[in-house]
Amino acid sequence: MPWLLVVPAVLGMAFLVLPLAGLLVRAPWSTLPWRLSEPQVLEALRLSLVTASMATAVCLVLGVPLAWLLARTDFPGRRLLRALVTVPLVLPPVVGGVALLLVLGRRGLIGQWLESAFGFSLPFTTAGVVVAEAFVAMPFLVIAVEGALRAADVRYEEAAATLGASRFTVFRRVTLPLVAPGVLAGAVLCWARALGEFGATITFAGNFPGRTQTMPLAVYLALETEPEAAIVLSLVLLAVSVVILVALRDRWVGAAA
Amino acid sequence: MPWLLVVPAVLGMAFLVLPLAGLLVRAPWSTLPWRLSEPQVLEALRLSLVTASMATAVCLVLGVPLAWLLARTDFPGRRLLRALVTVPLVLPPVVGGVALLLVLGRRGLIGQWLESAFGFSLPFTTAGVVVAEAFVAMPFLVIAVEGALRAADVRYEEAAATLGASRFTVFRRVTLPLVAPGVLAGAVLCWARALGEFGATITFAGNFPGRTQTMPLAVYLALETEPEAAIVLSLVLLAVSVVILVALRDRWVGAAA
Amino acid sequence: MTLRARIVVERPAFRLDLDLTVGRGEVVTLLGPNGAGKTTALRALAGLTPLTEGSIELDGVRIDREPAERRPVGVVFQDYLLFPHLSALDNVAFGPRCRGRSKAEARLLARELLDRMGLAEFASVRPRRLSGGQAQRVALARALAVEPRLLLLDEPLAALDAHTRLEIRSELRRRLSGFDGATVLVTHDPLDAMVLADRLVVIENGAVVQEGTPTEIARRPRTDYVARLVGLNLYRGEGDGDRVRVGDLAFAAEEHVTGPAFVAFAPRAVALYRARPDGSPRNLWEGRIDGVERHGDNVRVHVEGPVPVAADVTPAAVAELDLTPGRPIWVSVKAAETHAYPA
Amino acid sequence: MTLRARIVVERPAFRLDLDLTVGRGEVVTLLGPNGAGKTTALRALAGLTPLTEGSIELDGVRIDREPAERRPVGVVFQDYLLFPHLSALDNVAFGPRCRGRSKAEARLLARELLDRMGLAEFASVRPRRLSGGQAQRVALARALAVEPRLLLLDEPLAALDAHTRLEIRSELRRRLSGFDGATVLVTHDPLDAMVLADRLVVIENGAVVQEGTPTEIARRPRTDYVARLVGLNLYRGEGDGDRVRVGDLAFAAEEHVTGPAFVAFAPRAVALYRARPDGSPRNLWEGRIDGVERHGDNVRVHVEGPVPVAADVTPAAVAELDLTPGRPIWVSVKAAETHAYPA
Amino acid sequence: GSSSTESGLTVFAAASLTETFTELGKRFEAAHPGTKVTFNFGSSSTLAQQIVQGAPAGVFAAASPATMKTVADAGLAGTPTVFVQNKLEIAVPPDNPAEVENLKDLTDPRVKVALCAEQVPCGAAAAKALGAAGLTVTPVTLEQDVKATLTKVELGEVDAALVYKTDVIASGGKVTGIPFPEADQAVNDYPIATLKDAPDLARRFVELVLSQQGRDVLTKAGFEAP
Ligand SMILES: Nc1ncnc2c1ncn2[C@@H]1O[C@H](COP(=O)(O)OP(=O)(O)OP(=O)(O)O)[C@@H](O)[C@H]1O
Ligand SMILES: Nc1ncnc2c1ncn2[C@@H]1O[C@H](COP(=O)(O)OP(=O)(O)OP(=O)(O)O)[C@@H](O)[C@H]1O
Ligand SMILES: [Mg+2]
Ligand SMILES: [Mg+2]
Repeated sequence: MPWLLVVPAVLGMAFLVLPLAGLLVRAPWSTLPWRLSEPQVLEALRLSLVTASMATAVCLVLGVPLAWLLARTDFPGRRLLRALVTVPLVLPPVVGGVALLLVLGRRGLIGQWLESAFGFSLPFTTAGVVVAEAFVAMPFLVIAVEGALRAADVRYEEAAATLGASRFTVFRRVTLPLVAPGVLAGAVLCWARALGEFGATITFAGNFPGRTQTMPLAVYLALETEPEAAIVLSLVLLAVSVVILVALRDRWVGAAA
Repeated sequence: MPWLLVVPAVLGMAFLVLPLAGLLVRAPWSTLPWRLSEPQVLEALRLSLVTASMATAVCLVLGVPLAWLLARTDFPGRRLLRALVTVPLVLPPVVGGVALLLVLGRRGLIGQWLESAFGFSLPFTTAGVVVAEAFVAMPFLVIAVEGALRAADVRYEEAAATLGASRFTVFRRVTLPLVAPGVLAGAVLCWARALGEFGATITFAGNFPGRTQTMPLAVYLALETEPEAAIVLSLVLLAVSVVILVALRDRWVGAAA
Repeated sequence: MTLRARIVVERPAFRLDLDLTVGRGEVVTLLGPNGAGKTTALRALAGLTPLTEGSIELDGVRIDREPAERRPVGVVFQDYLLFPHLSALDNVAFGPRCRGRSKAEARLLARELLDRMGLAEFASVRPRRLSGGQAQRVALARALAVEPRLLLLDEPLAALDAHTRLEIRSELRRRLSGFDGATVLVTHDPLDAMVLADRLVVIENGAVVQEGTPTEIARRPRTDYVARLVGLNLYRGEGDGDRVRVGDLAFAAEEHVTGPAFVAFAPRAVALYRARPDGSPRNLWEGRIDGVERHGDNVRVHVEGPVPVAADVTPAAVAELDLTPGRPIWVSVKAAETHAYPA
Repeated sequence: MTLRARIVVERPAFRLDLDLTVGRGEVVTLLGPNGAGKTTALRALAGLTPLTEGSIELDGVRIDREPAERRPVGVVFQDYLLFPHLSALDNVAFGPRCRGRSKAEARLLARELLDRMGLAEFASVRPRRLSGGQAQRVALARALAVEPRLLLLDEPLAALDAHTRLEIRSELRRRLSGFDGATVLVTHDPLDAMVLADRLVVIENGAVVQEGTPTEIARRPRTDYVARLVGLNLYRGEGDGDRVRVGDLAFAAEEHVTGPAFVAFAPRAVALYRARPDGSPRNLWEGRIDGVERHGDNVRVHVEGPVPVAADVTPAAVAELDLTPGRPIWVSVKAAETHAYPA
Repeated sequence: GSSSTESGLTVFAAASLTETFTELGKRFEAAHPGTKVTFNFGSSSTLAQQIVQGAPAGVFAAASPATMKTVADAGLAGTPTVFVQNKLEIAVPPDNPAEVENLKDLTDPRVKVALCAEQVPCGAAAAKALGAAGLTVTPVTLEQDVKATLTKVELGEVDAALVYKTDVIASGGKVTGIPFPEADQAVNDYPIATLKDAPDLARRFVELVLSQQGRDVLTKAGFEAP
């Protein structure tokens, strides 16, 4: 056994998992059944899963082509754009939410126009939650997919071109199936991040039970009133996500990238 | 041009970059020089860069071996552990901070013992900031490096073994140089996430200028009183990180697996 | 004339400049050492590498401005590059689908082609589960399915084991003779080249160094690379009608050449003697044995001397002559088996 | 006896079961079709694939329980697997370093080895910038640097072009003759096998089907795979002393065999006639031409009939006999060039 | 303004009002059958941002006059009324390890103290109280909100903190509150206002908050009448 590797690895694992153990020890388990029967908790859990999945879908639709653009084409300023993709990572989420309000809010650059043209406004709606989560989670998807695209064998794409496939057909019928594991890995990261998203969501979409109150927001409010309830709620969220991720099995990191 | 790809890609880019534009438009530029000359701002910026870099170092030391363990060995429960690695992604950061306090705080499982044995306590110290940031950012590194390891050609490692290299030597002299681009990509993600980290930091390490007040904390507090100052501070943080990322050039996603 | 191309591709430290014409139904083989520019030439024809200069005309129409997907070419890549996520049938149907056929039509066509290749029963199999030979045929079917007017094959046999290779080579020969477009084939293997090609074009360092039918080239190599490829000893000298002088030596040959000339002869045309043999002194010199190796049923002996030479002798002769490295030896070459031709 | 191994590796749908002994200084070549288990055998010897059963003894010491890094083996992989991030020198020095030499010692040793391989000037070059042949030599130097007692080579020439291949093959031959450990070599190429090996071991489907010196095997193949490899026609029949009956045919041969027997002869021992030839009717039958292809200077004709047979004829004969596919033809085989041996 | 229909009212309220306003909301709904009160709890500054950016709110209850002023300055709020005040207490862990008894004990360098940052209301109040007492405290942390400060005490990370009385009560015994006289000079006002274009329901909700019934609910949670 290479102890010089195993020891730090176990330390690293402990570092990530022990705090979870701390939560488990501290959680008031006896209240769990009662909490889980609270409609508001189930509602928040459902909303979290739905919005995180929809945000992941949005990220896939916009982020995969973006990753393709960054990986497969060359244009001036590509390097800068690629660095800008990481912006939502560095931006404190609350500021991200403010930025979204500035652009998509009712008085925002685009929101204003959306409102007057379609009478449609994003903030404080479930769609707003999806937008906020997508904004924060998309960099993960883009960066993972771009990596997979760069690692993929472009010769299959060339082969498809010689068979008469347009660039879009090449993308849809060859590139995408080949980088599927990388896309899946990116989608998992993206989904997990969206599921845990708090700051941008509460700022951009507010905190309305049943409409925009996701689990992390419920956790925040619970922290205000009963901190231990907050721990139970977090653990519920964690358990659900770990079950879903384990169910997705080895595939998702499997042949990724 | 494959419009079906370019259009969503441009939309995706706009989605990520426009909010930034919103911030830029809204920022009170005239106050920038004055803000930048405030010692507290520079102090927070310096602290952010230092702690994010140290957190990245910690993540590299613990996370790369952990990624190796997950990618190159097989043991019961590996799949569960791999899913648990994503826990800090899903956990709302504030709860993450609470979890860290429960384990490493003055009365925490391990913190108690640290305090009594070494008179040393992590919360409210710069080291505590590093710990909080590392906790939140490590999953990115682990997942990126694990992906790179799985994509790497194990035959080089076999070749090294036939030359008499122990598993650790193989790791150090063959595996690591070969997956360097993947490690670099992971480190960038990790660093960016640590730089933007807010909830876990303030919960675990508190907020004291010069000691634990990083830029996101300064931004958050500025939001309470002068939102526009908060925007300027965020932009400063963003600008610094983009400059650093662009300086690292194409390499970091380059050959990354 | 079907294909008429001038291909110029410039890269840092490399320039490919090639004139290539291929007739209808003709198979032209590009041969050359590693890095000569063969793959580059094929890629330029297919539209995967842009031309720096020149033009490509197919049946009188310029296609060099077209993107790859609009050129009427079919490409069989060195390692086939069958799409791993599609069945053999869908691989073959891919091209017709892209060129506008309906799904049903494309599959029908693909099924017919696979049938003709004797692969009907593998239609639903993924490439990973095909043997090398089967994969090669699927790749060929895939390239033919788009009804190309120009077929490009990049080392189509390189990935096969010796045994499969024999089979696939004759299979390919059969298929190509039924194809009425132009074919350009790249290979490293002299045997492949000889068997498959109507005409060989030898490239070295981005430029054509020799062109001709396989027999012509096998008999009259003009560069060391070609000579080694076809297994001949080749020297460059000065013909004076009767003989060709190479340094201090003079070779008598079948042909009479004046001026700069090549002489070439096979290793089996070389005889070795421990002592200076009697008789006519033509094509005779003394050398020193450099190395000995088995070569099929015979033994190949490398001899240093005024010119280096390879000789094939029987194992019996090795024992009899005690051919160990370092030993001096007399070398004679039969004039009747020596060819001379202008350089 | 240096290596004495019984290698059993079981996999779903595949079982390798192999006895292998290799003497000091001996070169044994493993030959066999794709998927026969050659690579698996080498990997088992190197400790990269665990044995299901059996044992490996080197100089009387069992090594099958040792991990790869503790076995005194040197491996040259098919595509060399030189570490891309290290210079040629550091690649060679890697092994000695791992086995405890100081950095200076390891580099000195590596430099010496590179010198001996004629690569002194490439010491500081990264593998990507080496030609195939240079890379092959560096890989060999790297394997030899750990002073192995068992040298394992997996298709060491497969990645080379024909021209480089010739050179490297004789180079390798020279190196191996200077190595006094045991060598096991895997190849697909019959020529490589013949040139490099002292003894051939042919594997099919995980089991040894034939073993012997190259000449023996080239003359008396025992399976279709081997026959095709060495380019012979091979049939299995029943000897009755004088002849060997194969179906309705009876082959007269040089040797007299009774009981189950093989007959083998080269394509050039086959003569073709448009009409039934006069004279002795032995080894004569009528068939139908299946295909014709160029084969070196000659033409190879495939004939269907009671048994399928390949014949080599001159191009002149092709024209004269009008050898087009489908045409009936008489086949005769010279008894003097037909070998018979017990099956 | 689709959210403030005849039967619906949206109330934006500071997170510290979560429990009391939820309770008042239920009473309001009971008193006005068919109406639905929706709450958006968050930090006062976030809420103010949202309102300035056009959020469809009917009532805004803030934890500080400053945040209310941002909204009023934008011309979006009616005249604010202070409906409760919140007073500081010293919060210590139940075992009170540092034996803190009054405000002065917090100046002892051996006592680890958490305060709110001055940018947030509880921090401003703490600074005012300490100023009034003429004391200088060096805290180990300046928390972003009062709950975070309280958490530090609950987990024993600090020996004492200045938090609101309401928070001490809400902690349900996990911290002990120590009142101190200087707190009277640093009360924090909670203003409430109806917002521009709000339905009549908004006015009636504000009335409920200001009524005796509202006051009872609020004082039970530890708030003080203004
Ligand atoms: N993508 C590339 N960028 C720059 N130079 C290249 C590239 N691909 C090939 N080259 C160079 O161009 C020259 C011709 O390469 P090419 O692949 O056409 O050779 P080839 O004749 O096909 O050789 P081989 O027999 O090894 O396949 C070589 O010097 C090579 O190093
Ligand atoms: N990693 C593996 N897992 C399962 N089966 C394998 C694996 N590698 C090889 N095999 C199977 O084991 C058998 C022997 O494979 P092996 O690689 O030893 O063949 P080989 O003789 O080296 O063939 P080739 O000439 O193609 O290199 C084949 O049936 C192959 O499909
Ligand atoms: Mg090539
Ligand atoms: Mg193999």
